[in-house]
Amino acid sequence: MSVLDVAWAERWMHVAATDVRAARDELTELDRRIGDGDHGVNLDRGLSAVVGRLDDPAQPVRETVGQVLRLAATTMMSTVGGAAGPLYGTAFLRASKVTDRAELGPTGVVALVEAALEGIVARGRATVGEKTMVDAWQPAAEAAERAEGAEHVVDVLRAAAAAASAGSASTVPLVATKGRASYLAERSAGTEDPGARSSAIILAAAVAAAEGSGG
Amino acid sequence: MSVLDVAWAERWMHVAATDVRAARDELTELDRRIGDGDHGVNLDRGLSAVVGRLDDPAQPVRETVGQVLRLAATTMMSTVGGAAGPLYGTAFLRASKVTDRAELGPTGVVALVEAALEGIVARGRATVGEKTMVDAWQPAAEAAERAEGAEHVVDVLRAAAAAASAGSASTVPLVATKGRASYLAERSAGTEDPGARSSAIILAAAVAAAEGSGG
Amino acid sequence: MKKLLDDPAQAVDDSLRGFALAHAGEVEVRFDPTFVLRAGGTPPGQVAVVSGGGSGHEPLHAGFVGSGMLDAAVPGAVFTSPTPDQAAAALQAADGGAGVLAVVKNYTGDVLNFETGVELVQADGTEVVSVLVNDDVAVEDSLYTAGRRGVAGTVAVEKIAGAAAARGDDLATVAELAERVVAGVRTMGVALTACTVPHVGRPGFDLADDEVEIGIGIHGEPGRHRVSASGATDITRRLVDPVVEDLDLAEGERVLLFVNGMGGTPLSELYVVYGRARELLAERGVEVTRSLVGSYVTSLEMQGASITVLRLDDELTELWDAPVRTPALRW
Amino acid sequence: MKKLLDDPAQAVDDSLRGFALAHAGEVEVRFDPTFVLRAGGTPPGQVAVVSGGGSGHEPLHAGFVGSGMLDAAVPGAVFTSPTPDQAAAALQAADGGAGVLAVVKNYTGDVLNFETGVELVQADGTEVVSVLVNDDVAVEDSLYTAGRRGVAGTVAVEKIAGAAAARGDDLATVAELAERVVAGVRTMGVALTACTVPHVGRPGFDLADDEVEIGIGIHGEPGRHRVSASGATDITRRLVDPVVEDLDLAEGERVLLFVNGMGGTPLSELYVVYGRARELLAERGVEVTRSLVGSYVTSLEMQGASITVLRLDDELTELWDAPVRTPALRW
Ligand SMILES: Nc1ncnc2c1ncn2[C@@H]1O[C@H](COP(=O)(O)OP(=O)(O)O)[C@@H](O)[C@H]1O
Ligand SMILES: Nc1ncnc2c1ncn2[C@@H]1O[C@H](COP(=O)(O)OP(=O)(O)O)[C@@H](O)[C@H]1O
Ligand SMILES: [Mg+2]
Ligand SMILES: [Mg+2]
Ligand SMILES: [Mg+2]
Ligand SMILES: [Mg+2]
Repeated sequence: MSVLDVAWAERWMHVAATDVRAARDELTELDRRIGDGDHGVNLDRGLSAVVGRLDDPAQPVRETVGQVLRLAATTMMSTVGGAAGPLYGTAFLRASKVTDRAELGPTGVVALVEAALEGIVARGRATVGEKTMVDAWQPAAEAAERAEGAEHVVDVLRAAAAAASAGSASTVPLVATKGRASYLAERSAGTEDPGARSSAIILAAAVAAAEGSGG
Repeated sequence: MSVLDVAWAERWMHVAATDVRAARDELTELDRRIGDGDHGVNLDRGLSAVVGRLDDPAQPVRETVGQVLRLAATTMMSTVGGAAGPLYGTAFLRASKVTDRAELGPTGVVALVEAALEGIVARGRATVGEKTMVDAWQPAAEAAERAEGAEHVVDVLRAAAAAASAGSASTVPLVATKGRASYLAERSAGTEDPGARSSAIILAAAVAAAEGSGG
Repeated sequence: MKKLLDDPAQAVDDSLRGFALAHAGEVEVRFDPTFVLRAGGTPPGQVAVVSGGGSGHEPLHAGFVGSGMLDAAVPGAVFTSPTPDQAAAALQAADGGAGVLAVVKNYTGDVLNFETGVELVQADGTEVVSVLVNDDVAVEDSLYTAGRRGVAGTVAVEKIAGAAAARGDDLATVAELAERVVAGVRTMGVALTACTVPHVGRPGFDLADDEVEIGIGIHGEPGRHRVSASGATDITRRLVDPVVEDLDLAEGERVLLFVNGMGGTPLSELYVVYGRARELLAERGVEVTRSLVGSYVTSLEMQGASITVLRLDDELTELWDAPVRTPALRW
Repeated sequence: MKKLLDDPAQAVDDSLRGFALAHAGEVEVRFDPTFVLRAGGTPPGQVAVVSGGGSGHEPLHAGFVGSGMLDAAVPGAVFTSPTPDQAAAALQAADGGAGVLAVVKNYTGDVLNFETGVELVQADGTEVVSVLVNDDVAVEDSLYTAGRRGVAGTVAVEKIAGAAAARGDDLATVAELAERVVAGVRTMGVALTACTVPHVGRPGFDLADDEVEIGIGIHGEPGRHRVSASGATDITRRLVDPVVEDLDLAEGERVLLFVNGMGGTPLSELYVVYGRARELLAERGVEVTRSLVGSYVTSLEMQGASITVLRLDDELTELWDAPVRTPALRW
């Protein structure tokens, strides 16, 4: 299958919520070491709320991928809080604007990831190497572009997720210069950035959601 | 030697100060268990102050045992605080009134211990068995009376001190009904009363001070 | 033990010196012997209200010295009653010619030292009436204890007595009002952790990670029983029930509800407890018409709280509402 | 972890409900989205002052809502910035027709969420000016950080902006005064223990029994360096020196000295630190003309303190002295 549909987008959010819940303590610990320890809880609360709304029969049925992502964006914006709330909120909002279609092919997926990255940069004004979620999303966007010609759309997602994961791992030795971890200066080195890590988890969830559909 | 003189009284206070300092942590621990943990520190502070004044050349020279005990009484009254401050203060004040002589024989020692007991009871209104310092002073006074005919005055003190020590030990199983330990009700059983213990230490110091003089 | 102190033996004096500098307009601190006096002294002809006790309960009592509450406070060493000479000096200095009300928390040490101090100044002709505060329902008032302890309810006694004095009541009336507060105020406390007296250097009692101490006093002394740690709803009920029962509150009665922090408990938790207590009182038809929430009678850094309920009538309400300007309480 | 809470996820709401009941005359709490409004709202035609941030710093900010200080406060989850829709709702509700000053502590989360919230209400025609508070000298203000954090100095910004608004200044003037406070206020803090976020359940950092953390923030995040635990004199110097140097205070200047408790430190210790800080400032010829001592910007039950110094002029002094009636600050 070479397109991702609305059902995929909804599955993505479900898998992301499940995986973030499972990684909650890991994210908490990362943020406890170089931040204030709330990243896991904040994101868990936000994604649970997204799933809650997706499952709510009172909500209008989503007809495009963009509608799913817009619902995720506004829900996260109003439930996550902290730095990650507006960052993820803006990322999904921008992504929703370029995905207002019932199905996405490889090009659509590339646009989605690029738009998310742009949203994060527009809000947070960070660049690669500052030990933030940009260190996951920028390599993800680049890898997606490189994979744009892939036969299966899931391969584009796979490339993006793998790059995000590697990008997140690359934050370990970095000294943070943006966000709360920057207050620790040198002491921030040695710990993976929690926002980069959660970004990698969310992109991996997109792959799992696509694989689940055989996509 | 069958009399105790002013030098003995001053030595008594010195030895008492030294011994209470040595027992400070033990008294603290007893009071920590069934009170508020300050008895050792309070008494140490008070007896150090007594010694400080005795050693102060600006203070008038003491010519009677009673003058030494009056100085101890007023100093403890103004430096010990807590329940023990007024209790010891009153005990020594009463004792000073019956010892306004340069030397004490056996009868004088009996009067001293009895007056101290009366002072404690007058202030604190406790009776034997309530797990207070009365449980040390009352047997001490009774033993002193029984030993009044002894050849050596120090034997009267020895009898009082031994009885005080036994009396203090007898408080272990008691349930307190006076003072701070009474708030613990049954939980106060199993710990020696700190005030009874410090009383036994102070009476033992009187013996040591007399033995030091060959008395 | 980590504390923001230098020499533990000097901690009370060091703290009082800082306190005096920070509140120079309201208080004056005297040493040798140590006590805290309202700046400018008691207005002539006004009854003075004086209290005191061991330190470690700040802002009690020194923080309540000022206009409309205490005229002097007598701080002892940490958790140790002050001495008679301190009490005497404060009583004498505070006397504005109309006599002094001594507010004494019912602890053997406080009682004996104040008693002796009062004897000293009475011999010099100062008129003193003492009132014993004994609001702690954790202590069963029987033949088998030193009587109920004085705890957070002391704030209400001091506030209302101070207001009565400020409006010009004579000593007998001020004392009668203070006794009315004592008769109508009850408190029950809980500790989540123990506290460490500076010169002792280790916690006053040992409490497991899953235990709380119900019926705690305010001197680091253990309480009456331990229960396994539970939520705010359960703990609040264990505090409110005995207080309400001891006061025998009837439906329709009006009360002051005071949730007091023991020092180390965040204000946010006190408001959770306050909210639960309101629900429990509402269930019984008791109307909360006045409130106080904060850490006013503490046990150093102990974590925990107490709940105080004072039965109000029109006069006590008016006196509670009267202006007060002290370092720790003002309206 | 033992806390006087029920469900940690509900703790902020539970606390706010109790807070609303306890201070019904001064504040009103709204839910969905959550914010705290001054009872009766901002007087028409008066500039509104609004602030907010993560919970766990009580009494900041909700405790400062009332007359003469904040018109609304926006509490987030514990140590988590509130969301844009909360901020927007509070800004809109507080607007009395003369515009709103948003006082934002300089944390990425607060900045991004308020920024988004402000965009939302500006689109609806509400006039908002934001001021960023960044008084924490522990963070070197360089290219390599998110900028200095906003900590205890926020109290001074809110008090003075609120007083300016209350005397009728327009939005530009209120904002200019707030910026003047920001320019002249600096803070440095120390932690003796870490604190535990309810839903995390374990301390935010690990600190040995003989260590203190200098340059601590107010979110349970670790500070800049650790030193072995020493006395109040040494620690106070480590806080006062960088503050005074950063402010470049000259002999003869007048300041407000604010010693703030982190939540779990007894008031008595804060006065010890205050006294030491006075000595250090006196040595430099700096005159302390206004003081504040207490736990106003906390980190749950963390033990520790911060020292804030604000350069005063006649106008700032007058605005600091102006009447304030809020749950946590009143004179
Ligand atoms: N300016 C920024 N740009 C991009 N990402 C950022 C920025 N600041 C912080 N972040 C991300 O946010 C994460 C922290 O999120 P979270 O814990 O929710 O917020 P807070 O720091 O407010 O507690 C960091 O790990 C980092 O990845
Ligand atoms: N009413 C009383 N009569 C006699 N002794 C008493 C009485 N109350 C208390 N005590 C004694 O005082 C001791 C405690 O002294 P201390 O620790 O100095 O006082 P506090 O209880 O005020 O801290 C008790 O161990 C007991 O021996
Ligand atoms: Mg965080
Ligand atoms: Mg004791
Ligand atoms: Mg004591
Ligand atoms: Mg946070």
